[in-house]
Amino acid sequence: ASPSAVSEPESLKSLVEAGKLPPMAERLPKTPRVIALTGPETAPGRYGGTIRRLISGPREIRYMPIDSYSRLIGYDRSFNLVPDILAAFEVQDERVFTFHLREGHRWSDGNPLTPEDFRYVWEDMFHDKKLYKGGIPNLFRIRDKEPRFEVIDALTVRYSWEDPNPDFLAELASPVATRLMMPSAYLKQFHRKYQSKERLEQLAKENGVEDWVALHQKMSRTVRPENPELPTLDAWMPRTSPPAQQFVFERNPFYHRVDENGLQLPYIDRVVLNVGSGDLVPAKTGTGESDLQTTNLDFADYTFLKSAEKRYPIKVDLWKRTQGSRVALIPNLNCKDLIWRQALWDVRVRRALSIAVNRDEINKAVFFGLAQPSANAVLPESPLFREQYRQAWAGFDPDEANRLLDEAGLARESRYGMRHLSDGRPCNIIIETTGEAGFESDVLELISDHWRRIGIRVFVHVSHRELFRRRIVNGETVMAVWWGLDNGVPTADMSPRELAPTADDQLQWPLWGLHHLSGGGDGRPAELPEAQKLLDLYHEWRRAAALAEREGVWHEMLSLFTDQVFTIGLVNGTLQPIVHSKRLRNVPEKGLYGFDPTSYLGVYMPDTFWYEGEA
Amino acid sequence: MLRYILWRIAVMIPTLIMISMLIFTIIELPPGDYFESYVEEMRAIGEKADMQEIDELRARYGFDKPAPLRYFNWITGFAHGDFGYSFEYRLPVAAVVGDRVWLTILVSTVTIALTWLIAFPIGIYSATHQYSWGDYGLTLLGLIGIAVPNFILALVMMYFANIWFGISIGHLMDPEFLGKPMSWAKMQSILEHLWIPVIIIGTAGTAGMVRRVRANLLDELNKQYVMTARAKGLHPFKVLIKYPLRLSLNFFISDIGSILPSIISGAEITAVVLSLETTGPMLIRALQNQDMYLAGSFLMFLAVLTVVGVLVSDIALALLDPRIRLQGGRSK
Amino acid sequence: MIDRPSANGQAVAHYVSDAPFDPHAEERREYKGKSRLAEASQLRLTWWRFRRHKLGLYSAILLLSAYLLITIVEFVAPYNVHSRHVDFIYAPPQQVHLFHDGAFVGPFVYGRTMTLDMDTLQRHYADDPAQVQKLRFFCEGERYLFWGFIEGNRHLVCPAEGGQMFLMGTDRLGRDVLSRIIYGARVSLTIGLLGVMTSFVLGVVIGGLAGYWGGWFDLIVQRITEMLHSIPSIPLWLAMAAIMPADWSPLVVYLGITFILGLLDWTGLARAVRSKLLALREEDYVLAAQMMGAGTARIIGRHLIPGFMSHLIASATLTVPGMILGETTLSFLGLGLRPPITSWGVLLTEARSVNVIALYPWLLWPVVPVIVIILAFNFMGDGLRDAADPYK
Amino acid sequence: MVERSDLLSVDRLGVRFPLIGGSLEAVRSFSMRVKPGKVTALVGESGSGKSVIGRAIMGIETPIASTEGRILFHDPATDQEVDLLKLPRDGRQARHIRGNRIGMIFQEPMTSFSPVHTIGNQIEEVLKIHRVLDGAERRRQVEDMLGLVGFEKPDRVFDMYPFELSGGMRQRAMIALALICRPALLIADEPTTALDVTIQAQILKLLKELQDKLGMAILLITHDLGVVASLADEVVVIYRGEVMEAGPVEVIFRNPGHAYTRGLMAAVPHFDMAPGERLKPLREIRTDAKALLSACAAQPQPTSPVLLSVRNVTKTFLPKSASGFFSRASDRVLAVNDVSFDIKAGETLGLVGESGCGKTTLSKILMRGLSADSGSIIYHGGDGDIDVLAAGGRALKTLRSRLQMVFQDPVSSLSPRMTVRSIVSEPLQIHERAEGPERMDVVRRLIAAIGLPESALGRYPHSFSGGQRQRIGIARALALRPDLVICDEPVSALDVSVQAQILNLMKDLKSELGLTYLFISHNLAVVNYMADRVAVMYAGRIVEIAPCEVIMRRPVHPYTKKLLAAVPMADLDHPLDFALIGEPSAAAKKKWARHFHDEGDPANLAHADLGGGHLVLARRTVDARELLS
Ligand SMILES: Nc1ncnc2c1ncn2[C@@H]1O[C@H](COP(=O)(O)OP(=O)(O)OP(=O)(O)O)[C@@H](O)[C@H]1O
Ligand SMILES: Nc1ncnc2c1ncn2[C@@H]1O[C@H](COP(=O)(O)OP(=O)(O)OP(=O)(O)O)[C@@H](O)[C@H]1O
Ligand SMILES: [Mg+2]
Ligand SMILES: [Mg+2]
Ligand code: NI
Repeated sequence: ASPSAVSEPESLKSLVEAGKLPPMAERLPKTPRVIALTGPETAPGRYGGTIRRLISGPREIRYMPIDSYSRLIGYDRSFNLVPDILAAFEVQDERVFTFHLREGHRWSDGNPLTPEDFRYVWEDMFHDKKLYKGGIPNLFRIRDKEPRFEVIDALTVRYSWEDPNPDFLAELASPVATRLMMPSAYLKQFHRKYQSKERLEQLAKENGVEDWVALHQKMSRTVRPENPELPTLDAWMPRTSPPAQQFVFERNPFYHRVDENGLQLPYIDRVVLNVGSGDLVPAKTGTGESDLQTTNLDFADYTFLKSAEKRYPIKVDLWKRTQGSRVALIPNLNCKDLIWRQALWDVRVRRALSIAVNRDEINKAVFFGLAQPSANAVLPESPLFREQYRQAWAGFDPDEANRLLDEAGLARESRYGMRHLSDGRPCNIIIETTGEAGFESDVLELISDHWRRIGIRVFVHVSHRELFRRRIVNGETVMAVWWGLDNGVPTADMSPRELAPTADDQLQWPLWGLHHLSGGGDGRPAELPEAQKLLDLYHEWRRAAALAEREGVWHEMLSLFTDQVFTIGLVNGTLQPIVHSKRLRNVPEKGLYGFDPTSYLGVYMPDTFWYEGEA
Repeated sequence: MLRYILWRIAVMIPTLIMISMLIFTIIELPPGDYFESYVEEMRAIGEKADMQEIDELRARYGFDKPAPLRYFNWITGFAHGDFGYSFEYRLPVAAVVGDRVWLTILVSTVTIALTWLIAFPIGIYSATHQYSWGDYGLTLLGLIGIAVPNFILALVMMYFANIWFGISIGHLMDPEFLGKPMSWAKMQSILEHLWIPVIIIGTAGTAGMVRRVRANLLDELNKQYVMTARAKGLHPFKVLIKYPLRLSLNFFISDIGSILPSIISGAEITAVVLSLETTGPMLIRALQNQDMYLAGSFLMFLAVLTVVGVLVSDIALALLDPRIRLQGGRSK
Repeated sequence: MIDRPSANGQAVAHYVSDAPFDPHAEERREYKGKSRLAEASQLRLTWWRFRRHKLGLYSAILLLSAYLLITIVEFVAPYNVHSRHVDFIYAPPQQVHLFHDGAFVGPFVYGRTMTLDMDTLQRHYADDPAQVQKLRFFCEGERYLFWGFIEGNRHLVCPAEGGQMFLMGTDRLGRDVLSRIIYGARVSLTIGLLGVMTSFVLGVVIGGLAGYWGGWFDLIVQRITEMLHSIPSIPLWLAMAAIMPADWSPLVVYLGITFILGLLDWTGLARAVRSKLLALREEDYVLAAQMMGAGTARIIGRHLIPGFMSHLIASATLTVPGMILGETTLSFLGLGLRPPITSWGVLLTEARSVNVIALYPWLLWPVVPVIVIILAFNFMGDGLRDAADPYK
Repeated sequence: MVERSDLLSVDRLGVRFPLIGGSLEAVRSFSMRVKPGKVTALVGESGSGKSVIGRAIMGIETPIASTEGRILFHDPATDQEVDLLKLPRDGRQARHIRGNRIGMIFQEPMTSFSPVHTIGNQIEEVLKIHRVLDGAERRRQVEDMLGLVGFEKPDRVFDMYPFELSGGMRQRAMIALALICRPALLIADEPTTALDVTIQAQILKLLKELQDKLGMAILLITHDLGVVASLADEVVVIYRGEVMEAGPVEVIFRNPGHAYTRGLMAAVPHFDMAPGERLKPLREIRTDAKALLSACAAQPQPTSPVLLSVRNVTKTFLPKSASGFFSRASDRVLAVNDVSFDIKAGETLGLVGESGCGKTTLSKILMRGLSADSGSIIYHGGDGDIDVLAAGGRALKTLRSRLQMVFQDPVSSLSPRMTVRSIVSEPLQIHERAEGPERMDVVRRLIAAIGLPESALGRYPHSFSGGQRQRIGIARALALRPDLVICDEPVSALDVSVQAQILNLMKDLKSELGLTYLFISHNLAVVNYMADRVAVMYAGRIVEIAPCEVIMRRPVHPYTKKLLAAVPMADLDHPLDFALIGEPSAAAKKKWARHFHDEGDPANLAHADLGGGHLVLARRTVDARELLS
């Protein structure tokens, strides 16, 4: 059907009639992105309705751009990279990236999206010494060299490096992508280059900030869409400025996607986020106060929510979480305590600790037996999955564990006595936890039981998240509870950086990660050869141009990582309740739930969700 | 008296300075700062924070400076009405607190008024009818109110209020009124929701008040002057109100100092559980996020109220019982 | 023979009693209990009066037994605190029966069968009438370490061999709620007492001195209370949580928390005591005591505080629940007691979700002992109050 | 025949108090009546149940007491007879009668007022309840009444708080409260105990007038037989809750029938007692004074002839009502004004004076219960001199054991929550005298010496009669065997017999142990009996001080003269001449001779020495002979 024949969304009709908004045909790009909805689970829908969601704090409005997931390039459900905002893109040797814009694509304020918006970011923002004090973001530097940015024509831009940058596209497709373009028409009024000093000062004052830098930062924030004025390319645009208890998002009339019938997406007119205590979210969801709820729900709430299905028009689905391990014990290989460090560096100890855990019991007691006992590794949904990784040192064998520990020199007087470290101290492990997830304390309780059998006593220490991480980085803790790999469903194209010491937020080797991150300036080099090997492999992956080569590196890393038990994964594939209104269509019954790479709901495209029946 | 009040007001200034130092230390005590917790929050959902921006913010707000300097800046800002800046909301503190204060005052005053309205008659009844069924019954009820933690009470009440009356769980109004300007319908919705927090916050307070009124009254009931008053032919109820009750109010008056701030801060934990749009949850969040100026300024506000409240309580005390000499030492 | 000496308006006849005059009758005035009264010290008198207050007495006995019980929880509880029964997760309470098929069997429970509803993931338990599991008394059951070092396995009551007995149901790890409540008493009852004591000693002493001395001391104390008062406890807790050393054992943390609960709680009481004493110190009997040469401690302790006893007792009984449950507030902030330490507050905190209220209400059982203990404290307080009340 | 009822007839009244493990029958089968417009006196020993009867009539006895019998009140205004005991406790009818038709003056005026309401407020309230008047009118009436009971500045008293008034002033306020509604029956429970004789006469005159004018009947409970003789028409003698004798006042006084009555009469102290003559109590308690206090360590005897020297002591009070937001210095009350005197070791110094003249204030200053504005007090003890006003530490502690005080108000000076046993043994405990059983022995002997049964030890102060409480106070003061006892009206609440008993005891202690007393009393006969020297105070100053006989026989100061004239005698032949002595003291002062007036400047007056230790406050310019003439 031709776009003109398709009716306007009800909510925009009056505006269009009043001439405040051009008709749909003019709002859409010449070639909008057409989303086919004729799958077995999906169907093209119709306009209208409001989705109410619950968030536990104003910060959580940041889920909106993640869920909305309009990116230059994004993943589809099978994790292939597809152009989204872009009409097309070309990659040359992983070095030269050419992006073609859609003709007639507009920001939500009606201004066209042009290469000028890319240039503005590149030149006026990244290269402004005030705005970016430390220079352009790290992502753009390969071997300390910047790419060349070119505007090829009115619809084309290009970034070219001398060395391959295989992470680049994945970064653009990530849930919180670095923005290469910004609505320059709007932002220029806040930039010193385009605005008079006096006016800037006045604007800064009006907005309660100190100078134009803060002003520009404040007005251009996209991570938390707090500025309703800031034009966006997302499906819904923010309509509320904080502080508020309710955040309203309305459809972006210039959004670039249409369904196969030519209806401009999103179907849903409004998304309303209500702020409330996180503890109350399950209860409120259970009384039908949320039309689409994914966050702040825990697996333990499932039974309750399911029982609420009878009373309220809601539907509860269970999706699979993508983490490599829902709960994992992370030994701190950089801990200050020399004796413990030595012990933990001994792979036998790590392995022993791992096989002393009865994962089946944990699965049964805490996850209804619905999760999968596993080492911290990739899920079967990933093309990289191998049974061998899952089972690496993930069986339950206390005898073997005891033997390994004996061998490693953690002596034990009697069969039931407690083990001692080499300096004679008893083997008491203080496990650090944030205590945020309720089941963590249950899991820890089971683990203290399991480990008592191998002569190790467990103490639990709870600290707030900031403190938690700080203590680990400072090496004050020996072990922590966290989750495993963020991305448990990688493809060979995705970066294996999580497996190697590449970042300082990796709890098993924060210092080694920092060393790499800071280019050797800070932290310490990976002191274990195996860890160093992982790092080398990672670099190899970055250099690899061919897919098969990358796959090879991935497998090598996975097998080394799991065999060395750098992290003690417990269970993965746990389930996440997803609650949505019964009338809300196109929400898949089964799905993968996680930040990376699915962007939570992002790859399932909430803009295609629609209400069946009367609104 | 006037001299006493002036003297006390003069003493307030050093007190408040001490308190401000204390508050500042307490807020500083947890390691890290807002930006660290901000980074953590981002990490929690998998984001990477832009460390550059953070470092910049740190420098901008003087977090690279020593603590005493920051304290000094903060406290001098106070003097010219600048209460600091909320990192979390990216707004001046005054703008953040905004209309939450009014809702808080609404909830608190209704609760406190109700507490008194219920507690005093019951307390008087319990004291004058000691060991009657009424006394036992009300005691039992009140103590159950005390013995059940507020959060459980809150959850149970919300759950059943929803199941039985269809009242939406938590909040002070139906979601559709959130962030809307005040209207008749919104007011109605607020009133509909108000009773749950009021009951929950009120129960423990009421029961405690009942027991204290009862205890203090029992002590006064047998005094000679009660007999005198009865000998005048005064109605027993009036006797009670005018004489023993007034003398038993001492404990109550002495507590005024904490009432004032509690009107503003509200019952934080309950408010968190109930997701009330009051200042309590905001304060806790600010504390947890180390949004230090927001938390600090709010605490400072409470402190001023406390100090004023204590003064009011002392003056009321002297008015209540003319024998009391606030200034004098042990002997006359 | 007393005639009404009022011959209605007539001049009164001179009436003289024919009773002989015994000038020493008064000293010999006898009535029951005279000698006891004379002998008894004030403490004993109070005790006698307290004894007459039945409810108070029973409450005192109940409390005493409760405090005795916490010394032998290992024996009283049928299971250990941490014993899990993975096959009996979220099992509702079992009923104790006496008769099976109309025949007397003695106390027993029926065995249980569990079905898992795969749709809602809910466990359904049903009594299996075929399995009659007789309870055993003074039996050998789970092994435990009495007070952490003496091994034992005797229990007051245990399930049949191979059977289960969850009289108050089980929690999410299949732990027996009843046993956990019994173990929890150990921490909760002592924390309440310790905290109340700390706060009372401080409140009464400091408030008492401020009220009695007045002047500079009062000024300083008032400023300090103002300071403590003006900082809500929550930021304090958060600061505490941050600086609490990580390797403190749970026990030390627990003691510390109790102590701090007490340390923070005294200001309100101190102010109440002070205000009251400011009025009471003007009484003549205080002057009398001063003239006798009584020291400050004696005047406050023996003359002033008794006049404020009712309030103190009421406050104390009201503070106990605050202390027992105080840690629940703390756990909201990530501080406070945590497993493996078990207390009523911990148990209730764990029950903090709609799921529990909607699906597993028996996890709210720990509320009951809290209520009972508080009632007992209260009625005992009433009894004490009345016993110390001279007018009663 | 139309029965002309009695106003009040009590028929077989019984009152019983529960005590631990038993009960105490305070009143048994007691009958009496009060005729309209007449005064019936109820006399009897301390603790015999008089106050209980009064309270029972008002229906305000504590609820724990059980009563039986009938109390018929026949209200002349409505001509209806009601049984007061049967009325609902605080019902409308009972309330209508109370305060309105029956007024009551409580025995303990000091504690009967609420401490936090002004005097005026509390008196006015009665009018508010029973009369329909506007505020200004009420205030006027109350002030009138306050003036009638002898206040010089009623408008100021109206706004004062009870604790700012002296004992006698409070008693007068209490009288005003009882009379404000002009009741048909007034129950006056020891209405004049705290009043000096001049004011007492004034009050009695007022009562008499009201009685004549309004036909008010009075149930007069008193132990002062002098007052009885002057006022009563009929007398009922009660002993241990039972009527011993009843009849017209003539008969009882001239021809007492019962041994008890006769004994009472004999115990009255009178002015013409020979020096050294002992009072004759009904029962002589022969206590060996030495043994009584032997347990207490013997203390070094004071060596100096002067035990306590007081120099230029001054004290002012700032009234509360004036200490509001704006205080004026002019409102200050000069309670003690430049007082100097010595107390010699081993003597008894009597201190008499008008109600409210500063006696209690002075005595509290001596004890350091109040701080003086200026002046000095030196105690010349056995072990060196101690500056009383500045002493601290050990010296103070010594002082506290050497000086003791019997308070004017026995109720409020006993801790309400301590048993008698704890109260009496407390000073021993503090000063670590006698241990354990020995201490108990001392306590027991003391209690016996003041005539209380041993069972009293386990009771609380509130359950005693006024006189009993007063005796407990005395026992406590004596417990430490002090050098100097300051007795502020120690026997005002005691009937003549018990009074005789106590006075004898004190005298014995004095002669055997060399105790020194400062004896404050309104009862001049008692002062005459006890004192070696007497000081007379007026308006904060000592106006005359001289040996006892000199004061009693040859007073110089006009105030002293007036005092002596106002003493009521327990003798029907010497009734008080109300017309003469009942005039207010302000009026009387105007008649004083010129040289006793200060004419606005206190400095005009100084003590003139008349020889023999006889000092009189007079104009500096006047010489002694002029005064004596
Ligand atoms: N509330 C009470 N509880 C117990 N005994 C009481 C109570 N009130 C009075 N009594 C006792 O009753 C008796 C009579 O007391 P009451 O006060 O009538 O004596 P009284 O004749 O007025 O003596 P006084 O002249 O000393 O005032 C006393 O022995 C006293 O101890
Ligand atoms: N606390 C006080 N505040 C203000 N004025 C007071 C206070 N105490 C006493 N006065 C005043 O001081 C004066 C002296 O009182 P004081 O009690 O010494 O009299 P008193 O001689 O003992 O009289 P009484 O014989 O009536 O007991 C009175 O006018 C009284 O009103
Ligand atoms: Mg009496
Ligand atoms: Mg006096
Ligand atoms: Ni679905």
